[in-house]
Amino acid sequence: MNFDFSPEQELLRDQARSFLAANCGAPLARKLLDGNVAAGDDLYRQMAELGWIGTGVPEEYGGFGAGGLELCVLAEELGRGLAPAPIATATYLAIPLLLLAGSEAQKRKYLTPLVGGELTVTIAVNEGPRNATPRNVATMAENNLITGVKYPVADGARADLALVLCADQGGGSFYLVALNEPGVVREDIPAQDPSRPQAKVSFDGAQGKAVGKPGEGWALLAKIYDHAAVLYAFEQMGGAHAALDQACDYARARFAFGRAIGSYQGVKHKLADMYVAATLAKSNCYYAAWALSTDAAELPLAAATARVSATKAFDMCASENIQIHGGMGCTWEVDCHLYYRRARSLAVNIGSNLVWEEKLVRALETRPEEAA
Amino acid sequence: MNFDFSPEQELLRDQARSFLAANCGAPLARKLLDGNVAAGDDLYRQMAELGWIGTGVPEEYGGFGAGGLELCVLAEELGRGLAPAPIATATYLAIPLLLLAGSEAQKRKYLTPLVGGELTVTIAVNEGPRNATPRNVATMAENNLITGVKYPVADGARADLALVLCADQGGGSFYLVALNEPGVVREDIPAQDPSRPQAKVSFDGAQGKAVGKPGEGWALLAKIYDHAAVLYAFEQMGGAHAALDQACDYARARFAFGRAIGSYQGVKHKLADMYVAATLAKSNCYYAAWALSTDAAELPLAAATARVSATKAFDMCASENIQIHGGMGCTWEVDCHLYYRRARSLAVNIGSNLVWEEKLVRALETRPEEAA
Amino acid sequence: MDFSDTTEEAAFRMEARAWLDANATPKAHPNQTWASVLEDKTRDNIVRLCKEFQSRRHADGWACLHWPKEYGGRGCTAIERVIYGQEESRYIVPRGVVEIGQGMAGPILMKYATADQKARYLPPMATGEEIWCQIFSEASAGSDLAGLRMAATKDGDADDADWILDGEKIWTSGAHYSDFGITIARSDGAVAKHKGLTFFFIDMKSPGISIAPIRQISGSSHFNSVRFDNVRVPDAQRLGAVGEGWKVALATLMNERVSVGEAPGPDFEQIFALAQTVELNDRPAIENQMVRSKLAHWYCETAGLKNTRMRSVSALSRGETPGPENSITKLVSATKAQDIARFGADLMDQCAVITDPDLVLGDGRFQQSYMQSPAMRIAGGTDEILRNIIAEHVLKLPSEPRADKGLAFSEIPTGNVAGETGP
Amino acid sequence: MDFSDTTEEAAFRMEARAWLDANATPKAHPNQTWASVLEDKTRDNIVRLCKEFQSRRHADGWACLHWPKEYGGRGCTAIERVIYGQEESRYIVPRGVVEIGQGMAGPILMKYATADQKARYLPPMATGEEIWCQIFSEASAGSDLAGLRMAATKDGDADDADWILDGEKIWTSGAHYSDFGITIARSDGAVAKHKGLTFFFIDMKSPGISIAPIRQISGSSHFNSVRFDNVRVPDAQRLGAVGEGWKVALATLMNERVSVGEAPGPDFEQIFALAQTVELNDRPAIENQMVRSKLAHWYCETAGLKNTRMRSVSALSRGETPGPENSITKLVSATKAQDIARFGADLMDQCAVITDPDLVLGDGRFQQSYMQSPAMRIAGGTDEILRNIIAEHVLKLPSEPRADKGLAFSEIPTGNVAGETGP
Repeated sequence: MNFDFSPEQELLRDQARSFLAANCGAPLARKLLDGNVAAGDDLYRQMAELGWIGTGVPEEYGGFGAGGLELCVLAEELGRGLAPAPIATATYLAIPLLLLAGSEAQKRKYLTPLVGGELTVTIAVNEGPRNATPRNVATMAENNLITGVKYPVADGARADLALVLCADQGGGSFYLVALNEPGVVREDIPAQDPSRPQAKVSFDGAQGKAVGKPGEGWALLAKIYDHAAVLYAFEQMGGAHAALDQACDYARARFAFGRAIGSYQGVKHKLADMYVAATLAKSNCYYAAWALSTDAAELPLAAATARVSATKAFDMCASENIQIHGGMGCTWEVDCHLYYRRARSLAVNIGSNLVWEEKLVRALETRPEEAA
Repeated sequence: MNFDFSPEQELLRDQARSFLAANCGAPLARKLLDGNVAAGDDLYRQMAELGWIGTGVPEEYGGFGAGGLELCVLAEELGRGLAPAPIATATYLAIPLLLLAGSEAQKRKYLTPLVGGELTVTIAVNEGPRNATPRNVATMAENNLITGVKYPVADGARADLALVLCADQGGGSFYLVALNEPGVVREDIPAQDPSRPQAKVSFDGAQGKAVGKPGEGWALLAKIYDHAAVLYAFEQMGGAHAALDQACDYARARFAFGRAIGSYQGVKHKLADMYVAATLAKSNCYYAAWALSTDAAELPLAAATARVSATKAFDMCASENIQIHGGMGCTWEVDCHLYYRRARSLAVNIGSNLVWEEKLVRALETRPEEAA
Repeated sequence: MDFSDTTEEAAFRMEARAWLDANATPKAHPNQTWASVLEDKTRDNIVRLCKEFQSRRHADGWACLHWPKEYGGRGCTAIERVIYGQEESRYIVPRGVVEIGQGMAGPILMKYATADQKARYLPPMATGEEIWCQIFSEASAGSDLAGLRMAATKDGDADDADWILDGEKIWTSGAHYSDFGITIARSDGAVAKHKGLTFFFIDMKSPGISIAPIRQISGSSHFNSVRFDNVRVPDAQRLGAVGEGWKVALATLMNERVSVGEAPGPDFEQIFALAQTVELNDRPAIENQMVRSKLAHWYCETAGLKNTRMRSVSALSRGETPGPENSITKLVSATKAQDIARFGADLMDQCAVITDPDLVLGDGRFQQSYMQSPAMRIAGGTDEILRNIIAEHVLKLPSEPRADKGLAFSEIPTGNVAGETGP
Repeated sequence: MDFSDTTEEAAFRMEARAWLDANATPKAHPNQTWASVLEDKTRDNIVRLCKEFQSRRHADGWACLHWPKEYGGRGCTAIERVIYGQEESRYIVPRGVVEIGQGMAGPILMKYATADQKARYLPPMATGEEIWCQIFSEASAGSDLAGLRMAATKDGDADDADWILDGEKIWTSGAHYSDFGITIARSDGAVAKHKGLTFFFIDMKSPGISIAPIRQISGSSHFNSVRFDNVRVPDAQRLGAVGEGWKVALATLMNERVSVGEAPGPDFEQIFALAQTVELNDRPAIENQMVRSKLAHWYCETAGLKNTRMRSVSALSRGETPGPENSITKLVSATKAQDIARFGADLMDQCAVITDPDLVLGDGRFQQSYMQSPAMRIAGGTDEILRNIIAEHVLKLPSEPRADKGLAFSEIPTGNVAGETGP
């Protein structure tokens, strides 16, 4: 029984944590909040040099051929370190999609520069204020020319490439589109978490290349979302623990009425509840990491369980962290709001818990008999 | 603006509270818990003498012709006083149903002895473990002969009469059946709250008399449930406040680690939350009382709002009252469990919150435009 | 049980309505705010419009309802104030500049100032000519306000020697445009916490006062920090005796608590409307029973607060003192606002990450409320302090043993005073 | 990250499984309990069967896994205990009689008894011949166990004079059929609370001991009160020094905490099955999204606890000390059990008022759990105490100032000692 990360994986964690503490964290997030949209570019290149972008990519495409577990470790640390870069979109969603559905030629052409950080890639699914379902996607591809409007697109204003989900008769199809080519207009849109910028990307006959078979787009997306849910959950869980740590530090240091506020049960019990939520999320993340790394049949259920738990834990830890900080927590200068913004942004990326709870129960209903 | 009960109604409350404190409360409930099923009979007769059964019944049928507000005041005190008698079933449900749908002859024949306590009446709707909907009622009336099995029926083993909901082509119909006549077999069934006994009543060609027009049974039931929901809510709200009072008394008196447990925020904040829930329930009950007494168009919404709030408040106050009492609260000798049992029994009478939340939102959806 | 006014109340209501009709625009819908119709949203313009409106109010006898007539008020009863508030809530009215002075500073001056001072300061406060602010909190003294540290030192031994104030205050609304302020400082650190405080009013143009906006997590700045460097205050501007400042402050805090209303932000009606608009798994979200159950819950809370206020108004109408309704209202509504904001975002799904009012459902108000509601759970008494108040004042539970009891202020443990240096 | 045993663990698991296969019946389904298959449910029969099974266990070397071999145990590692537990949980095995002695009393005797006493008492405890109970709590000493009041008085001045015990204990399991018990009493009321306690083991047949069942709110009686009237105990039965009883007791309490598992009662699978069975508004309840959301929540908690235990086992397997998993498990699972019981009742709608297993869905277990779960939130550490433990031991938050600190026990405020006289 070894339900834990290996010593090598823990080494990767240590490396990631110190790197992010030195180069990222609140100071970098604040630069992006202050409108410096290029502030994360250097970090992204450094991450690429460290091999993070290619963690899950086979060596033949320039990657490191590590498994899902290493990605999980990184995701947790990205959450803890408030990483602002487009690494999440690339490594959780877009690169796995390319690996899963791209042609051999596409993989050879794009993966090496992506892994090296020379190109960046995002995924463009949503079309405005409805959750993304076949009914709500109208972007069309005719003779590989893409027309339609996608928003929000994470990092859409700065990425070089996007995997664009287009409608067709059947199940939708993905197209790879170069975003700095003619026929693409993009604009930044104000985001709740400006350290994770969002864009509106309009396609007007932009040149695209089909990725995957025609009509398998929605099926691919569901598969990639299950995969990404595990990584988002790790990132959320890492963020939850960071917010909890911040709250505990403050509760020990801040005094009111002659004693540390952490000695009052009103604060102490709240922190205990935050710890319990963060711990359950962590344990569910570990199980999902196992399912991801072994491509187990349990993955859809395990991913949804981790995702739902981690969303709740981060929401709770981020908001109660402010509450414990009192008035100071409501000021721009104190870092509480960075977690609070990030908690919400991660909570709705790839769909809110309204969607994931439903996926969880559907997975339970289709469990094989013996598992029940 | 006089959003409160009148001095006369407050006088009725004082009278009811002292009467119930002297003659009812935990001691009487315990007799019923110990299997003394007749323990409440005297109390019921005394309540009849005090005019409580006939509170809402016009004077021409032997009642006192008071309005819904007086019934609300009584219901709150019945909840506080843990009243075990079948007064709830009679005054919240059965007598209002007779008043609403009974023929003049039926009213003349039955109401006076009911009001006087010489006869008791219940309502028989449910047929086992499904919520009562037209699909789930199979009891038939052919030529006024009733056949079917009803359970749970509140006080069904001891009541003289029952209003029995029967299936028919259309919307069901109510029949009045004398329960001590041939063709009726009844048996007590073990109940979660033995101070509110339940029975299984089997009809095999028992003689019944139609009450109301054929096919209006379900419509009548919905109307009576809206009416009864207000009174159940008052009873629950009274119970919630009684459990809260018991918890506060204990939290002030019980010491641990050298001080009253009520001085710890873990206990204190819990009690504050209980108070808030009980207060919101009370305020919603008051509004529902106004709607009931004026037969306002708002009644369905106001009744559901009061019912949902009061169910939550009593559930919370009853269970956290035990928690605050610690180990002692888990013993038979301490009265906490009497509220805890009653909270659950009242929570599912006339349908659980799963049903009432749905009624509430449906009422909101059909609000007249200007109310929104 | 009925909702009608007494004859006197009805007459007052008619009078108020008539004045409002003549002097303000009715709202287009119940949630319409003054800010939303204001074209020039600069602070200067807001202050100007508020002063103008207050001046009209005063001219017609509708200023400072609760003040005695001698100081420019109307001498209303509590129920009359409620009725006026009910009526005014249906109109678009400039708000947010004169209230703190009239609600907090005015009553204190009436109680503690000299006759000359009252004559000098109260009338222009009533007309809106002069604006007052309240300068109480400090970074290290939030819930524990009496733990404040701004120093008040006598400049010399004379009984009426000036005071020198040194320290930093935060959470002051309107410091920039205020003419005067009320404040409290520590005049003696060697006695118990509550005993060493003294209360003053100050001229905001005094040398040594510097004001800086505090940026909140929402990005906006509704409050200021106010630094006092060697600020000289005449002893005549002391209110109450030396060392009795806490008693004076308590009175204003009571006034503040009474005035706290329901937390702003998308309310039940707005989340209900959103649920009717948005889709969830290709069906209208309103058909989802989980959504319905949440709506039922928030409706019960919303109705419960409204009906609790009606019971409170009813008690006022009988001349009784209101109960803990304001603590309940703030405790429930602040968390409700945060939960509704979060659930609204969940309903909007992936699109909830953006805040552009033109691209996101609900005009971005859910996203805005998400950033504003944390402060609602803290300002004017944290959730935890409100629970203490309910438990101790209403349920009569014993207070906690006090770690600072019997200690001189200078001996009270402070940890590293995290609030002053950042966490 | 994998779930396979090490070679040694796998070998141990096979050995355990082989023994269980030969000596016990596999469960028909995971939730099947011994009680449910027992025909004669009388206490005498239960005690007899437990003793018999323990005797077989002992004969084959599977008794007292954590005890050293010299006292009749097996000397297992922590991970081996877990593996045995995992295997045993798949079989129907008599339980509930020998565990308290072997888990609590045995280790105490090993540490504090004389060699002769160990030789006399430990072997029959290991074989199940002699049953031991634990007699600690008092009505007025629950969470504050060290506040206990049972008096231990020396009968004379001799160093080895007998002790006389007087007082009343509660919450003792198995007092009726136990041969011996461990207990703790106050030998000195004039010193601080924790300093005046002394620890003993006693012969349950000593004159002056009277045992009465405590009726719980569920109606059943799983515990006893034990009255001590002038009970004489030889000084040789003292464990640890006079006044050091708290230190001795703490060791057993740690043992207790480690053994606390998930609260019994309908679990996730049972509420999931109920939702698939029952109808709500004429549709299967499982189609209702509110029901689905609740199910998702409980599944996350259930899986979270299970996976937390796996991480804990993994740590044990590496030879590390387990963390606060047991506090988390009890805190989460007790409330979950109560919530599931209540929601199950809501799903059954009006029929939930009855408890007849033949008439109500789910065999009446939801109703039963509703009455049993409140005790789960209290026994072995209340929700509140567990939150304190997590906050102070794991998160390193400061403990509360103690009102009884530095006071002699007799001076500690007790209010009216409500627990002793009823509320």
